[in-house]
Amino acid sequence: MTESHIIYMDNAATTPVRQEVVDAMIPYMRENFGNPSSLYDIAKINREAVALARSRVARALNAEDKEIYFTSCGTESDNWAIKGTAFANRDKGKHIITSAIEHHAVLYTCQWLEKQGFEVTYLPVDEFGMVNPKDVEAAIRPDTVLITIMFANNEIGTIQPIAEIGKIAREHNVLFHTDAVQAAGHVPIDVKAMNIDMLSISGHKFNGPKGTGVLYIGKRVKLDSLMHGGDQERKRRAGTENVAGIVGIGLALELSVKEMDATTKRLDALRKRLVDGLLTIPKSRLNGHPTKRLPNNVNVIFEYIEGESILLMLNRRGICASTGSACNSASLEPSHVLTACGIPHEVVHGSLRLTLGEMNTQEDVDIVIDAVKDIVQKLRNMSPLTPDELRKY
Amino acid sequence: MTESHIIYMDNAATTPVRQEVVDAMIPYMRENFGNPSSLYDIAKINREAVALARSRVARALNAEDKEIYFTSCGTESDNWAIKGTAFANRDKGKHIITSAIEHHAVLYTCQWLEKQGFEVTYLPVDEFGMVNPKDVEAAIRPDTVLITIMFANNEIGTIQPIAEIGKIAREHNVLFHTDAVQAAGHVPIDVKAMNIDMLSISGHKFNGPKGTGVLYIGKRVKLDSLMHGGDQERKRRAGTENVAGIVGIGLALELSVKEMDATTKRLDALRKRLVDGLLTIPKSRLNGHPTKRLPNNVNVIFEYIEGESILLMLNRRGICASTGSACNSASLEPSHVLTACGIPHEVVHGSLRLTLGEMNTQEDVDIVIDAVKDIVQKLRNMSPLTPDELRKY
Amino acid sequence: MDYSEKVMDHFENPRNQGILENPDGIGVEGNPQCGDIMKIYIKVADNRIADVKFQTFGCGAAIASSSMATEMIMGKTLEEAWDLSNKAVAQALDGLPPQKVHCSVLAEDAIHRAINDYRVKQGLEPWEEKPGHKKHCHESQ
Amino acid sequence: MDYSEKVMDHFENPRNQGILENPDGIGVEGNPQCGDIMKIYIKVADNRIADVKFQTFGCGAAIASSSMATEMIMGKTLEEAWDLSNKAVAQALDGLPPQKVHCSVLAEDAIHRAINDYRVKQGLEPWEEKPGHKKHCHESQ
Ligand SMILES: Cc1ncc(COP(=O)(O)O)c(C=O)c1O
Ligand SMILES: Cc1ncc(COP(=O)(O)O)c(C=O)c1O
Repeated sequence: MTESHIIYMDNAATTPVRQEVVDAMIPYMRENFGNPSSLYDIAKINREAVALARSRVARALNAEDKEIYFTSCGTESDNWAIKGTAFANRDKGKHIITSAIEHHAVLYTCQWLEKQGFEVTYLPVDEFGMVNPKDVEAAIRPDTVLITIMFANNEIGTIQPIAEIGKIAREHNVLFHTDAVQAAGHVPIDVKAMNIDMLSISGHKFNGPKGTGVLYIGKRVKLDSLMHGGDQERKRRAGTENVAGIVGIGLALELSVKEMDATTKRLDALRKRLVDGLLTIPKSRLNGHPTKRLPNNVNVIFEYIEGESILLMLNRRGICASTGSACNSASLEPSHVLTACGIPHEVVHGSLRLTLGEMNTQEDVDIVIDAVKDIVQKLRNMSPLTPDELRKY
Repeated sequence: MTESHIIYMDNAATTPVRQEVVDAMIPYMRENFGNPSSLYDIAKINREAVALARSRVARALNAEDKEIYFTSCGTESDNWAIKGTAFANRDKGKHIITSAIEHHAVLYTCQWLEKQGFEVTYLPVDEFGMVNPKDVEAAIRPDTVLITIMFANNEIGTIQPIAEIGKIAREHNVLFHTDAVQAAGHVPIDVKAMNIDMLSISGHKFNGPKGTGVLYIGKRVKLDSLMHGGDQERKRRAGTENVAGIVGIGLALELSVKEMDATTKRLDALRKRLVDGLLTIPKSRLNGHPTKRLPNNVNVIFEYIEGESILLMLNRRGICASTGSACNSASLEPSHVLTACGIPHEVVHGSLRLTLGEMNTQEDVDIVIDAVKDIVQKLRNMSPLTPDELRKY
Repeated sequence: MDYSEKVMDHFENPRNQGILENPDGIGVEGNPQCGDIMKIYIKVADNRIADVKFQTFGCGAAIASSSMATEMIMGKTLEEAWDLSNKAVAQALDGLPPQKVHCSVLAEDAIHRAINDYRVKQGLEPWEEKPGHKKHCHESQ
Repeated sequence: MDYSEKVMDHFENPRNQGILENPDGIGVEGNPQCGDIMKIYIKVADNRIADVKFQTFGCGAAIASSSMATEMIMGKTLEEAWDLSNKAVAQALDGLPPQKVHCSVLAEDAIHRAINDYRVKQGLEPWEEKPGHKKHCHESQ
């Protein structure tokens, strides 16, 4: 199947690496292959490439270079921030505050820490998937060592009131981590202004390479390593540097931030068209916040049908999308995000996530609207739950 | 500085990615970029690429496909194996056995676990850097949950009696992990015959990409995740798969194993020539085991001089090498491996490690011998420690 | 999801999909909270499945299993239809991914329900359903 | 190691390297276990450093610091030579990496030792060395 026949609308799952990023990475695979920690000249090229990438990331977040640590993915950054803070601050307390709609990289990490004797508060969200800063403040205890609330949700795109939460955390002198895997490169981030202590990023969500991540760690933060070993990354994240990957994530983030305004404008328009088109289908609704959401995220629910079936039919038409249905998850649990928003299980199964990206055009959007309309009707005709008035043959 | 003027003899630090491996990886960066967990067809290409890489690694180790887990580096594999086993078996015991000459990825992980209440025995080695299996057996306690002994040492190349240790571990029903980062692709490994339960690999040590690793986990092993989150890698190692990297490490390992006999023969001869040449320098000695060592490893000591100075002078002649001198380490500690072999601190400072690789020729070896001779003399002339009879002007 | 071509064929071109007017038996299995529900309509003549139709809310495997199962019992005696196992359905589909095997169980159970519905309506004793089935939701893997 | 060009120049072309026959003062600092030891020989005339040579066992920074320090005190009065700080040496070398700063301390201390050795040999009271120096090994970072 060639790319030209494909309409890829699953950019929240992953993105292709930009051509200029691929080009920038390749020289660091074979030609400039040295280990940045080595003393000889050929390693200097690698050391400098890593330093440049670091300052690119720092500028994108309004951080300092030495607050940027390269990791292997967003998951590692989340695990590191949360476990590292928990273990390093055991003497201070054992309580962590998070939300019910975090990515599993945060939720399962918290659950594992509970097994190690930590205590975790999972804050609820409203129907739009929004955490209430007042709830955060109310949950703070004397032994709270960490607040971790995601920047933007991967399923419904809702953007949290990060600056407000950061302010509260700072006032109460509690560390604040945010999983910005879906936000970085897509919406403006300022770790200083927002009082963020730690922030997770994953390269492949903004047209950088898979297997790359960043954890921003503010200067005041004390945390244990997750990767113990060599002296890399100021002795905080061991492991020979993935130089090509680091070059890739640095450049990709810089480019994404540079083009952010233009991209947002373009995607906002496409998204609006897509949402308007899909919501003409009866018994459909938009999930997530109507305005405070990622520019590229559309998440809709069609009652009486199941998401995996929608995806399979879209796939046959060359359209790539995603769903929160349990039937598409290895765990057979329906989306914890949609259920946390108060949507009943049976309806969650009918969710469809379309996330726009660089390759999508208005023509794509129109094709997708028509395809979804057709598929929803087909599946509703097949479903025993569909009310008669919605059946059309 | 172009590669053609460089003699790279630091292959234990890192290696260039083979051209055919680079070529195999590139299509998975932009063209076939899908997330292997996705349902649509374009993701199937990635899923199949990951599956192929997995079976290549499995075959290289005589493991089963489902015992192979991809990680982001050797360090992660070590951390995962050791912490994962420790936390998962807390009810069974809290004692770990390792050796004094492990890589820091193992040693510092063990030290961190000591802070969490675990107990660690660090076994000594003999003058050749060899662990005695009898010492392993004697150290086993009723509450021992893990033995972790490296396959081959990164500094001195000594190959440990892994099959013997594996046998002991199995007899005592203790899990056995081995850090095979320096061994994989260089010497034969058979996890079944050697009774290995877990084994760590790093891609960039055998002309695969940086930022890739493998942990082999035998079927009987129970261990916690290090990366909690998504359902990737049979729910044991979360994080979107680094498909290009996985393709790279799989192919690189397969090729290395296929060519192992020929490579070993070639490097053995070069190494012998190199050692013989260097040992004509007075007051020099070979570190590590005379015969049970990696085919590409040479580690020699020259008394009265310091390793970083040797490296700097070699560097100016385009020769890339490494040392165990404290002056070349960020921690300012001299090599714990050489000191564990009983070599006095002041002598450890004069160590030079040369590790051969695909690019090295006999001509390179002869150039290096001459360069080292010249440099050693130059530095000895400068050193206040040099006995008069060794000074030549 | 790595479905076989057979699964995809039955998913995209479902056999016997729809509603039977005046069925002799109806069986419903699954529940919408779990993401799959299957409804089987049968007509019986001479102790044989004279006609069968299904309606399914669910994933690709659920729809394909319904389609395949109905095709497999069409024309069979009730005893034969009863004996159709979920394994046979999965096999006929060239296999199902492990976490989707429960969809074939759903089909087997829905058929059992429909047959027993027919039997009860006929004043016959229902046949004994296999224990252990019935709970498909989040438990089948 | 990211050494400045100045460091590399002094490392590769060390000034004043060697032994002074019949020196007026000798100073040794460092110890081989730590990986660096510096030996400074001085000749003194009219209260000035008339000649100076060094021998160093150590890393690039240690050798370059010795070379630079000897060059900086050559011809200076003993008071001026005494006042040469490790910071001045490091600065003259266009800086040293953080973990290498102790090498310049070594040079300062070795010079102090040599001057005091001369003073004691002359029957003069030794000048008071700065406290806190002397321990370079694994403690300077
Ligand atoms: C023996 C050994 N173990 C572990 C590692 C860590 O591997 P990596 O740096 O790829 O994480 C290395 C290499 O540095 C090594 O030589
Ligand atoms: C919000 C969020 N956090 C964390 C992750 C994990 O990122 P990765 O898969 O790159 O480790 C993802 C993506 O899957 C995500 O969307």
